[in-house]
Amino acid sequence: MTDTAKKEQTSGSGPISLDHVVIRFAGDSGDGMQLTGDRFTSASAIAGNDLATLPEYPAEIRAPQGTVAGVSAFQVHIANFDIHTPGDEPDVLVAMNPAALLSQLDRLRLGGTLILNTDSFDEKNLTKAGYSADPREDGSLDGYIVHEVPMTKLTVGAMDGIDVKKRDAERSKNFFALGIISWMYSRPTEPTLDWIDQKFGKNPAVVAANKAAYHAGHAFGETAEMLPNQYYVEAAPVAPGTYTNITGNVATAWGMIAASQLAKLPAFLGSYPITPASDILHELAKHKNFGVRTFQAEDEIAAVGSALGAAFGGHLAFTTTSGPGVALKGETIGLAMAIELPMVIIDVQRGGPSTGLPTKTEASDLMMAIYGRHGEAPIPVVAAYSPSNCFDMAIEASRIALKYRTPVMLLTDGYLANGAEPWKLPDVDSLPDISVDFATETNAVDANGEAVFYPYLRDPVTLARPWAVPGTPGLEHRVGGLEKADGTGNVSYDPENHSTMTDLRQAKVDGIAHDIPPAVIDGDGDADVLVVGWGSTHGAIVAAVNNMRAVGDKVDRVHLTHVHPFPANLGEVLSGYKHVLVPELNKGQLVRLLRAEFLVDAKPVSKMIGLPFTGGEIEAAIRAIGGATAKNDSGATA
Amino acid sequence: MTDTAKKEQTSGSGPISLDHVVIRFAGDSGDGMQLTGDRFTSASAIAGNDLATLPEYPAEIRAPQGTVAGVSAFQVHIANFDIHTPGDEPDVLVAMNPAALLSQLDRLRLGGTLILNTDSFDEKNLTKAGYSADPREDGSLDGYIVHEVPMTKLTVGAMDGIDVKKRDAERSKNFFALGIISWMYSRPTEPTLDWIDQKFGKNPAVVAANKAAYHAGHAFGETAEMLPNQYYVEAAPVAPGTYTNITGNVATAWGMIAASQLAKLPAFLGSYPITPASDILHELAKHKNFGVRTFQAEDEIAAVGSALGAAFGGHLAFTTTSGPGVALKGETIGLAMAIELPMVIIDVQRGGPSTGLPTKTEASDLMMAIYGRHGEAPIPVVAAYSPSNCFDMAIEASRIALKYRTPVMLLTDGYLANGAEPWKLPDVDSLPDISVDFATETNAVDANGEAVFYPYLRDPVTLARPWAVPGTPGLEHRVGGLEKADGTGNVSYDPENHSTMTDLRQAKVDGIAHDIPPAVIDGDGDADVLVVGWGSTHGAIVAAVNNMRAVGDKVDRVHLTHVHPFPANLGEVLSGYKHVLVPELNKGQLVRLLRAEFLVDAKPVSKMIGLPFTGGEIEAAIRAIGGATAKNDSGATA
Amino acid sequence: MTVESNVTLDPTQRGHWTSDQDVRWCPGCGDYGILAAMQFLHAELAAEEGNTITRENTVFVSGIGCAARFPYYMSTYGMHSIHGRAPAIATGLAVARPDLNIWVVGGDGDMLSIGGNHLIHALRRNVNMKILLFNNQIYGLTKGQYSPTSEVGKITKSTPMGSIDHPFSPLSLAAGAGASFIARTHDLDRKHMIEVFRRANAHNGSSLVEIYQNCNVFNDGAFDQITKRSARENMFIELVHGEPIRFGPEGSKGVTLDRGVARVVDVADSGIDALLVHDETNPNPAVAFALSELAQDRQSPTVFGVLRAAERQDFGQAINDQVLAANAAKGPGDLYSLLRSGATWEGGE
Amino acid sequence: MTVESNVTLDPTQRGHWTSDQDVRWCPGCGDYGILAAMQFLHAELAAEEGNTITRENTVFVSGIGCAARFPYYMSTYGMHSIHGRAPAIATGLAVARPDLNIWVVGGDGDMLSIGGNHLIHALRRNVNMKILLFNNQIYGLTKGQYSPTSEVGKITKSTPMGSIDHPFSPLSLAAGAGASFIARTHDLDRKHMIEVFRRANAHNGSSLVEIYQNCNVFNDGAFDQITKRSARENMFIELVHGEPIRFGPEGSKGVTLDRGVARVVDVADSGIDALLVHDETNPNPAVAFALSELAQDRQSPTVFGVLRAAERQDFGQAINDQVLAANAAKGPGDLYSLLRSGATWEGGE
Ligand SMILES: Cc1ncc(C[n+]2csc(CCOP(=O)(O)OP(=O)(O)O)c2C)c(N)n1
Ligand SMILES: Cc1ncc(C[n+]2csc(CCOP(=O)(O)OP(=O)(O)O)c2C)c(N)n1
Ligand code: SF4
Ligand code: SF4
Ligand SMILES: [Mg+2]
Ligand SMILES: [Mg+2]
Repeated sequence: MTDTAKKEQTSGSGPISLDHVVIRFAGDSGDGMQLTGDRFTSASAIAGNDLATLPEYPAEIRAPQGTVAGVSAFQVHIANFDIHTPGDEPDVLVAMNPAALLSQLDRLRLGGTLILNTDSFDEKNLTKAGYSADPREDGSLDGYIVHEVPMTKLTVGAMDGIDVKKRDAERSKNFFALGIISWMYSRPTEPTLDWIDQKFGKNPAVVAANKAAYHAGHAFGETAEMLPNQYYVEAAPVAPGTYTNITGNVATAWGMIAASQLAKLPAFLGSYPITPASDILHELAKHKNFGVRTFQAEDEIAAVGSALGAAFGGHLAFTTTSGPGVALKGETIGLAMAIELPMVIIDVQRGGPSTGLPTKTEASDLMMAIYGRHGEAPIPVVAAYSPSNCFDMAIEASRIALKYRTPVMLLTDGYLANGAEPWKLPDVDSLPDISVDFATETNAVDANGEAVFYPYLRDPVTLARPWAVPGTPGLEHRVGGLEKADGTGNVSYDPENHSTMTDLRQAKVDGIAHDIPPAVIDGDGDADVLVVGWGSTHGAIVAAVNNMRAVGDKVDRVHLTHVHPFPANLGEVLSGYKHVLVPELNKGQLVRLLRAEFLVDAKPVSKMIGLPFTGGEIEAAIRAIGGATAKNDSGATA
Repeated sequence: MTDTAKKEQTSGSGPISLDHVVIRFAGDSGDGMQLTGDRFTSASAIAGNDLATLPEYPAEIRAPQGTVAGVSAFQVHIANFDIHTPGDEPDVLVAMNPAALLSQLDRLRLGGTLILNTDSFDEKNLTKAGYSADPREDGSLDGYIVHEVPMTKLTVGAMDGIDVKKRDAERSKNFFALGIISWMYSRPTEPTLDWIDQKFGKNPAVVAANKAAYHAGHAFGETAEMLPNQYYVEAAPVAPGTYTNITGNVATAWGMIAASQLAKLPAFLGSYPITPASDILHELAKHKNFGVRTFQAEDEIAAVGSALGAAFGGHLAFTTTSGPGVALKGETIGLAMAIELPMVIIDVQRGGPSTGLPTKTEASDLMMAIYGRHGEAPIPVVAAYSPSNCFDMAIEASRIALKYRTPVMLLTDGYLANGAEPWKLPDVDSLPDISVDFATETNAVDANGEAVFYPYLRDPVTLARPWAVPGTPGLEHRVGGLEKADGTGNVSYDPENHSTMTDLRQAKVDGIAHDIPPAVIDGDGDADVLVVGWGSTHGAIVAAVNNMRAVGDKVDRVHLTHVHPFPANLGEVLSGYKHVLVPELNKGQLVRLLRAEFLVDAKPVSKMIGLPFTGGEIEAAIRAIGGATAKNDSGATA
Repeated sequence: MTVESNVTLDPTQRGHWTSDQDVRWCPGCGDYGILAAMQFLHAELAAEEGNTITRENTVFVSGIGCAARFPYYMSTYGMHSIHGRAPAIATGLAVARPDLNIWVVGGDGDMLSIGGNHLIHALRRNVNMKILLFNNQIYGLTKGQYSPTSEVGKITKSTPMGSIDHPFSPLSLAAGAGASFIARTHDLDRKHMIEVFRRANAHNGSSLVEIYQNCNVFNDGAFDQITKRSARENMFIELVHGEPIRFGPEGSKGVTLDRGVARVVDVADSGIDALLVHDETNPNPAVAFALSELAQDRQSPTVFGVLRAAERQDFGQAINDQVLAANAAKGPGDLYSLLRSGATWEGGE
Repeated sequence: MTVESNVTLDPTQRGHWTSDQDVRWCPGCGDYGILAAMQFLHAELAAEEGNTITRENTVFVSGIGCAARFPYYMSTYGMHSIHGRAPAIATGLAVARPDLNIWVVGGDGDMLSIGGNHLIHALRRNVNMKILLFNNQIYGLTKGQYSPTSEVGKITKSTPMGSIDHPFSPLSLAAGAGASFIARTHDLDRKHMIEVFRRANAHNGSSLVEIYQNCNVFNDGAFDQITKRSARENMFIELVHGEPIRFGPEGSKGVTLDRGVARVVDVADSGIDALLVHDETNPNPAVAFALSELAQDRQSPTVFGVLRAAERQDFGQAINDQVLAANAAKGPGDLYSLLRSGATWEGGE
């Protein structure tokens, strides 16, 4: 399993120091578990821990209260060292009702701690969950440390003096649970209390109720005999700087805003809501003071169409969606590619095919991103590898789009989108200048010796065509989807010209390979196995590789942020290994691209259950192909 | 060059026998060149020649009369032996106006025959065409045998006694041209005269005018000194049987009708017009008496949606389109794939990307056909290799769709769609029975011991699910795009189930590899070079290979009608060659699939000018990689 | 997907029309009431003399959205398709199978946003399907963005400063598209829903029913000022064919046409004869349109019931008639002769 | 794409508005006349006091079709996009650049078939664009299939037995969608086109202009019974704001509203006062709708000119106002503080 390291370390009396711990909050959709997890995460972030989170909630519609289908869970991994996954197995499971217990128990590590809200373990809820007997009596909880807490009663009990109805009082029980865990792991209380003030300020009664519940939970931890130990997880040693806790979708939205500032162009987002991408639209819509224009279109085709229109008008244009939306945008992306205007398409991938598993994560849109258009219509494709990296990749996608006048696809996924991590804020002034010039002058002389503007006269280096926006006198021109004559851009049915233009469009995209960071090997370069990753598999791969190195095994890895075109040196890098392993949350898409391009016998590692890889799974896969050895080394260790 | 063989062969006096000849008719869009070519083709077909045609006309809107952009041409290759291409270089060029001459002359083989309608070579037309001087005087026609014929005048002259206005009379000049060529190549006259009767029967004056023009042209050939020789091309030895001349689009439409008969299911076509696919809709709409329902939808998404609805209702469902349409249908095809209903999507490929070159041919939609959907959404893809083969492949695509309950993509292209060839009519009774059974009974027993219908309980062999159509009592069920539980088909968010279903859907498609014809090597199997083709490259590849063998060179070839999945034996076949060459009308799509799948260093041969390969081009490519030798043979023969 | 157990084999019982799937809407969602009304309607129809509607010849087709989950809960055939495409898919089904009883279900986003084009084309073609538009003026499934029917200025996740789009009036749009049947009902009155659904069901061709539906999670109370019991007296107008349009305390108010524009009047002032007599069969859709526009000022009362029910040929039937006509004219298709319909010749000897 | 030569540097000359591309329509196509009218309109506007319209701030956006070739022939900025999407693309452009003068051009297939949804959404939002719908009741570019405006029973390549779809009335559909400006003109009368285009151009928000356009190759004479000189007297009604609606020999005929339905009457019988006085500014679209429906029986005369011109906020401007408001409220965005807008902490020492 990942991130292993000595765990407990009794420091005399008082709280026991832990290197890391994985806590999972689970309850009914109505119990506010996502919020509880969020708060615990923020407090831990502020306490300086490194962390990673994994929110999991049911598909879009509210499932029947109390049933397994209705369970909502939030897993958070906090540590005093650099971690990369939300943890393979929780050490602590908070179960607010029987359904949560039933559906989540198998994830808890044996010997782990269980905290149950016993008030919800009545006949009705047990049956709803599908229990025939009470698990607390029939021994199904043997092997775990179980703490039974009547959270609802205790919460309601804490309310006197506050005027809230009993039903409302009960709704604060998640803060009671948060109080217990916050005490157990010695979290600072202020951040949570402050947050309650901000969030519910308008409603004093609610503020009071939630604070009371939180305090009661905290006090319960301190006083109740049943919770013997208090723990703490020290701050992780991190580079100096200001940190914030960020999810992938927010990072993406902020990256879009940053890109617009760095490009000195207003940002335009044309989008149609879809899970799990909608939050990017929501976040961006809050920041109109950055000159951002957000447009909720009538469908995905209008969304990408409006973005193309805005790009023609000289804005930095984006469209955000998920797989089903990309499947609809193909024709318009093809037009954008043909008229060579900059645009960024962001695909927050989810479980497919068709409607599939809308709230679950997957990375199965790669082939569509590269090939999902008719004709020869190459576009660059990049992918983010962590929640905070979404910020960087939104800027990078914009840089490529603007510099090469091409639509660029940015791939993220549901795990990155909703997952959170501490992010060391970049120095704003150190961010790259990605601005480009609009054409303002004629650029050629025609047969009659007149100064003219040829919209398809390319930059000799980038092969990008000039971007002349409406409002510029003298550069009036018409673009369109019919084949254009090289240079003049007039409609052309000339056979040879079509071949020339096809090659130019391809060459322009291929050329980008030399304008992106080369593939960098993490490792000594002398292992048998190279693990090639892309996207959100990064954390699990790093965890696996680190664990193996921790026990002296050898394995190298490369992580791709640019999947089309590939970095110029990738072929050379791959050629140096006996085994190339490609973990993907799909049935093997990048691996086919690598095989076709470099004729290397790269092998896929697939996972298709709507959840990210664990480090343990990747490590197992590496060991399975007899990895873990150095090149001139005999057989596998262990 | 292709199809070479001794050419002239003077048979004493009288017509000279030729093995084959390539004739190209060219004129203004308004001059009726397509019709002229068609008639000559039919007459030659009826005369028993083997033949191949290549119509070429300007993009959709009428271009200005008399300009190069307005030129419409029709090339036909007739022979007394088995041929496979419309010919690399015309032997005869009929040019009805200066623009036609200017734009087409370079195609004519040196020493070839030129027949000009001199009446159109006036100042005005010469300038419109872009001639500064009259090509007939400035020597640009040196090296060709030029016949100047005042066709317009002679046509009008032939009209006395017939009451047509001069302008209308002139419009018959294409029949005059047809008359000349029909005489030159000793074509039977009846078929053309009969056709004129049928076609213009309603309008006696037009019938008379066209016949008069045709006779005049014929007579002119006989009498005019200027055309010394008359030629004839004997019938090609062909298998006994009834033949008709057929284009790819008509063959496709007839194949759809045949499939519906063989499946004993009514055919439904949901389509939205688009060049070059519209004619399939037009043809099918004529045959409602076969129980065919054609629906012109509001767009491509509605077209494929309506087809899916019809499939749910138990019809054999089709949707026809070209690249831009497929780009729009992706999401719905993904749904069809997920709910596992039979449907055939026909993509008549054209020049891309975007609107591209709508009237030109290309084969650049292969990757989109295979990968153009989000998530893991595999569907079978098949491709026709000749106009008449479209009939067979429409049936084969239907067979696979019905048997495996899956959408199937059938790829043809503009060249096949509009090109014609003689087709030996199949014995209707020998066509395969592709009918399948609807589910009529419950197929499982649930927990309560009740007989139930599980719509996702699969056939153990094909992995196809039962097809229960509305109207069947007791089998009421609901399907949808959300992930379904294996067996029951109920909505399921279970992680493991998603993995299972993903694998089952993939396995179902992969399994088809064993239910299709194996890849068959044409050749002795001992060459250095294997040429792998798919789609309309077939004719050019066969021509090239035959030519090389004719001069004693060795080269093998395989042609794929099933591109996804590949025939089960393909890997083994490829492994036996030093060089694998893959000619495609794209930038190398099949070649990437082969490399990824089999890790063979297959090499692309690309052509992107909107026209099919010539045999010569392919032969050159084979020789370029040092082909033409047997495996254990030194070097290439020159 | 079990065959219903014996208790429910009786088609006149609601249970006969209920599938075995747990209903997955939020507690309190208006969708529950609509589902019940639909199931009861089918039970009532089954009890009628000469009823031909059965589970097996009934199909519910939907797109994506909360509303679109509907088919899973009916014990008939059904398809939960993709966002916006239900009318297109149902069109193919209706053309292929005119014998079926087809219902289309979707939300305001599904039907009017992404699916708007398929909706208006189905309506103009008069394809035989009963379309239920669950209008909650919000995107429910995606957790609360504004929709094409949301009022101007609506604050949602995607419009923190308020929406600026002028909303569609679904019934005006339908009238503009040439719909032959247009009606409105709401989720709080089961009897009313059942009657309107019954009329839609009886109509030949496309029938569009707008259902005011409460999304108590993301847009609670959107229609309270119209459909809440207390509000109905003054804001709710029930249309009755052949009757002057009246409402209000003791029918003290009515609707007239003032130079083509529908207006509310006090019957006391106007007199009864001045009132507009409702004629749902009027071949010209202008009056239905005027009635639909009455509430556009967002203060005037809203009309409910059947605004328009005009006869026009059903599309699916028309296509099938052409198939029959072709058969009658040319005889059933024969493949052998089809292949020989062009010029043919004998090759070889 | 040359800069026009000196002769045409004078914006009051048609040549100034003419691109260097050869026009590629069939000889005799109605599109030529429409193009000329548009070029002349711009020349006339340029001559007007205080005109701000220039080649560089004018953009023509089109989809695909014969009509959609239009942008290539104007010397302004332009985009010949993809089939049906022009209104969506123009919406993005209008939101990004409210300073531009945006025209959208498309055929009846482009705008009403594949592009129907984008059209009605642009109209309801009132996005600042002038939409020219070239209605030739046929698919010209694809060589003659019937379109959503083709009459029932039309025999075309795709409907050898006659079409069975009830056609859209584009202006009724627009009224149903909430369009703020609706007008009709035809390709045979340049002056009429110029005046209607001028009005569309002056309107703030979306303006929809239906142009009856003759496709002399695939649907020749489709509008002869209405727009041919000889036919106009009895079949062509010119709407004049503020005037009673009259036509026919010496204005002997007129239009009244008979219980909400527009009908033709003999002024002699009805008297002038009975005639409907045209009010294009009527906030309620019911009357415009009724007028649009007048000719639906395909015998009554057809109304031309401006049916509706109501004021409503323009969408692009509204979005930009929100941007300004946000700036005023929060001050211009600052990246540094955005990154710190959530809880932050100092790491390391
Ligand atoms: C192609 C596609 N785009 C977007 C979505 C996301 N989506 C699902 S339902 C929905 C709209 C829901 O609103 P509505 O149709 O009014 O139904 P409701 O949930 O309100 O009943 C959206 C945008 C999707 N599933 N597919
Ligand atoms: C996505 C897509 N579908 C179909 C087509 C083929 N197509 C081009 S124009 C057109 C319709 C032309 O009719 P209309 O819009 O009325 O324009 P017109 O030619 O009559 O002016 C069609 C179906 C296309 N180019 N792209
Ligand atoms: S979100 Fe709204 S519409 Fe959807 S189920 Fe919940 S209450 Fe109903
Ligand atoms: S086909 Fe018709 S619409 Fe198109 S250019 Fe020719 S005449 Fe005009
Ligand atoms: Mg809704
Ligand atoms: Mg048209």
